[in-house]
Amino acid sequence: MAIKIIDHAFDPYYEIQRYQNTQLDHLGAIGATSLFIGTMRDFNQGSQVTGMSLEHYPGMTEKQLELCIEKAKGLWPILDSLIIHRVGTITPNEVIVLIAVWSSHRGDAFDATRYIMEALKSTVPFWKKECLETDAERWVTSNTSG
Amino acid sequence: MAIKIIDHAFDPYYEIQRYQNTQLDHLGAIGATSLFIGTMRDFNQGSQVTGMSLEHYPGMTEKQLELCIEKAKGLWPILDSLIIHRVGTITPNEVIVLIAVWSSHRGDAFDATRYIMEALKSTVPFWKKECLETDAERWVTSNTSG
Amino acid sequence: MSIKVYYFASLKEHVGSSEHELDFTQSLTVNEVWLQANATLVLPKNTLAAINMDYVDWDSLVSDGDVVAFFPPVTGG
Amino acid sequence: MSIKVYYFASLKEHVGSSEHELDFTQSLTVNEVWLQANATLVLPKNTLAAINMDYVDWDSLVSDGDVVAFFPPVTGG
Repeated sequence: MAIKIIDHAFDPYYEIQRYQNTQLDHLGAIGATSLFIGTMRDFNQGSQVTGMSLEHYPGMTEKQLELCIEKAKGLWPILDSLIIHRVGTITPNEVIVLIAVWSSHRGDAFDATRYIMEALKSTVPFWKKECLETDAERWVTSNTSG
Repeated sequence: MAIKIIDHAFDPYYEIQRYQNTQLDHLGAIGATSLFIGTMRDFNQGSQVTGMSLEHYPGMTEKQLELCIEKAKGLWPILDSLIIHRVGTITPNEVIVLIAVWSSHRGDAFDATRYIMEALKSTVPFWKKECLETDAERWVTSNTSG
Repeated sequence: MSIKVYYFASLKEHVGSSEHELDFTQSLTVNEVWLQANATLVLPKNTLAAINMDYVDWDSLVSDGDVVAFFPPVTGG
Repeated sequence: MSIKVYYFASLKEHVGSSEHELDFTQSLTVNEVWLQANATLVLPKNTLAAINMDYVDWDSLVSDGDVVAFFPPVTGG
């Protein structure tokens, strides 16, 4: 299990490969890997968006991410998981979040990945501020439902 | 949209990266990427499994995979998708199937990926024969529910 | 009329052949194609049928030049 | 007793500061901490509160050495 907060652009597939090659638990038992990758779009709520800054609460972020994983583990028999989340200045098409869940059976991996993503969006202290084409900035005030 | 049947081991992350770099549609609109990777376990139904051969019906396989994607597109606004499935001789820990779905919003990517996986397992003409530790072979007679 | 019949996986082993070519003088259903080709064999329950790579019911009619396939429940993914 | 108060995101801009240090002589709730620190400011609705990085209700009591944080609904992922 690993949690990473990264302040620069990252390639989610490189990160997953590295994790699988060096840290992954329970290899022979894994039948299902479910991944979710959230990417910054170039539009939101009707406006062109040119960039974003992502603030967080260091320490509480990691604590709440661990809680998301612990809760998922209590609900499904997952074998391993990895969460990586960006902070700092982000441009469109860059990855904001990667969630990976490994399990023996596919239903558990699907359920746990989605659960962790929804839990992250509602409980982990990250805040997005968008830069619009007009040079205006605006805080994103609430997450859309999943 | 792409469908590939491959008769040798492949790295799903390399394939996804290549697809994203050369073929992916609607880049700026993509907010969510959902991936499912099915891997061969070293046990099944209480037995140690040392290998597997995966037979398919060439032509019908592709036709039914396309149908899975078309049906998903009718249900959710997905922007692009990729399915890769192994055939031939497979050893434990190798990847059997990769499903990737790209969409603007996460719920659609999650739903469509899971739908395509369940549709694949119930309609696409692949058949698994397992090689057991005892050197016996056995056809897998039905898929587990997802 | 002439049709091709394919068998896959455990059904191929059960039939002992991967394909048959059949000629008929009258229209037949998928079920009748099975009986013509494999009259002496028990049909395993849950066997699926396709015409030209689309799933069909066992009472569907086959046409000249069709490819009929029989196979067990699929187990991919 | 002495506590730290942190503000994040739009609430940090609203308060005009990222942190306060406060000293009290008696026990206080989270709500009373907000009033002590920002008596003249409207509290934006939906503001969330944490003590020592765990979410808490506004009537939770703070203890000496606690870190209290106030912030708007989270929008990560």
